[in-house]
Amino acid sequence: MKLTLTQADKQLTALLVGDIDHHTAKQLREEIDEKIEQTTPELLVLDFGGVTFMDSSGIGLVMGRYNAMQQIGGSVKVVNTTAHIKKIMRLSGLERLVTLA
Amino acid sequence: MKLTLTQADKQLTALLVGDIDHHTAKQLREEIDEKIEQTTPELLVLDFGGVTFMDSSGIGLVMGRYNAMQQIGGSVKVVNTTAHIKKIMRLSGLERLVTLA
Amino acid sequence: MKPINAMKMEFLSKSANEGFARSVVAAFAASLDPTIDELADIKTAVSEAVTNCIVHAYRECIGKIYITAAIYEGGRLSIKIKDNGCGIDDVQKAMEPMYTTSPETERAGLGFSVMESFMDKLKVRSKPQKGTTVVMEKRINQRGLHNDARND
Amino acid sequence: MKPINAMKMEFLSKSANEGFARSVVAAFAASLDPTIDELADIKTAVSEAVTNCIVHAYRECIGKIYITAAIYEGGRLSIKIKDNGCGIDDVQKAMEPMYTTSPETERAGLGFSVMESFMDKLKVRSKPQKGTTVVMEKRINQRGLHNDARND
Ligand SMILES: Nc1ncnc2c1ncn2[C@@H]1O[C@H](COP(=O)(O)OP(=O)(O)O)[C@@H](O)[C@H]1O
Ligand SMILES: Nc1ncnc2c1ncn2[C@@H]1O[C@H](COP(=O)(O)OP(=O)(O)O)[C@@H](O)[C@H]1O
Repeated sequence: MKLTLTQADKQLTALLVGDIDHHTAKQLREEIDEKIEQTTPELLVLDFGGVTFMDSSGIGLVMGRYNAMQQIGGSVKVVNTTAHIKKIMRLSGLERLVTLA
Repeated sequence: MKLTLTQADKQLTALLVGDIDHHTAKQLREEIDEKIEQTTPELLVLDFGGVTFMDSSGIGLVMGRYNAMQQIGGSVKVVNTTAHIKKIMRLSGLERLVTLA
Repeated sequence: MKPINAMKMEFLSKSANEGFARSVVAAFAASLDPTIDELADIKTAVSEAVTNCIVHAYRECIGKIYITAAIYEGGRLSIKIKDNGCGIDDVQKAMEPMYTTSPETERAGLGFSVMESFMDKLKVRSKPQKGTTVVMEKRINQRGLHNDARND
Repeated sequence: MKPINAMKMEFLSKSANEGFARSVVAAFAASLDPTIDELADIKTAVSEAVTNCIVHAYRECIGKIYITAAIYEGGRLSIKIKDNGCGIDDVQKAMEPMYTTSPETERAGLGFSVMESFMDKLKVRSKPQKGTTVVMEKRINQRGLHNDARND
């Protein structure tokens, strides 16, 4: 799993590359949260463009970041999801909380 | 495993795509031999350009075609091998019988 | 009914093996020539069941996870994932969407929901202190291509 | 010495499972972060040993093939491939390059040579009518990157 974090204005973008499962989610969570704390962005963009596999751990990852951004008054946008990822996210009702693009 | 056979002048070219092992070699063997019988070429070119894996079954495949071509007075040329395929072929002394390119 | 092909495996409940387990089942299912979507469904369901063994069944320890898979005539794939871990008190409740006993590690409580909606059949048997067995089935559309599973 | 990670599997001696077996071992070895060359070596050696079970050990029937693999500290990978097939009368002779009992199916007699030259260690034990066990080892250079096998 590779994570690239880029900060511009009030936006933090996290590009995710590789498989998202319980094994890899922990590290992603910690690194993204650290950056949120440091930079207090208004918008967190989770870019799933490089994600090769995702199970329900990915939902926990998005939900958790939604909660973290809520606490600092910000929001979350999820971009570049495949049909498979959308199918999993739809199971969770996630689309009511974050913008899916 | 995918096999594409092309015939031009006195040359038969077999393009191999996929994994070569004991499971796939049998079919390759039969299809190439059938074509050799039909077209009696002077040169058989085995193109390994699409081979994603090979074990010692590949040596048997080349040796067997060498024998088949010998019987009709023709020869064999092996092209587009990776370092890994060369390493296996070298174990067999195959390079004394066929042209490796 | 005798399977056309069958395999059995066991491995340690380390989280690095989540990826390993789904690769194994995907490689086993490959002879059914599944579509990319079908393969993703299978891998996701396996990942959920194996993660549950690691996260819940063997929460405090490293134990063994057992996978059995079989392919039957007509493209039916059956997968059994078993642990000897803590077991589940109330299976029906555990299977409810969003129900999780591990919210602190950001489990979404959707593992069983994913297995149910991505596979054709799901059966869960569990005994507290004994362990849990999940059996899933999916029929892979046979597109009339050559079926490698039938050769030997 | 206790392994960092371990797995065990069994499957039917159908030739379609040759690809399956090498995919499984490759997926298991992935946590050692091997180079493409190292991975090709491992897959080739596994393919040879598994093919021998299918072609020689269970020549006339379908039997079970057993694979055990373990990863040890320092990047050492150990693989055991076992059958309960016909066994080998003279192991030393069988291991000679170009020696084969199945020339009619174009076996080159180089299976053991490949295993020996592609892996760091090779041990073969066999008993006629009982079966054959091949144990191979390879040390994967640890390039100081994060080693997933060590997480749990
Ligand atoms: N193999 C298992 N062993 C013990 N408990 C389990 C097992 N699988 C599931 N459970 C229980 O069922 C609950 C729901 O599981 P699931 O739907 O997969 O969601 P999650 O894994 O996100 O918690 C878990 O929180 C756990 O309490
Ligand atoms: N698992 C096995 N069971 C029985 N005989 C075996 C086994 N593996 C190898 N042999 C014997 O050893 C010989 C040499 O094996 P190998 O070097 O792999 O060459 P090949 O498989 O091409 O014949 C085989 O021809 C066979 O007689």
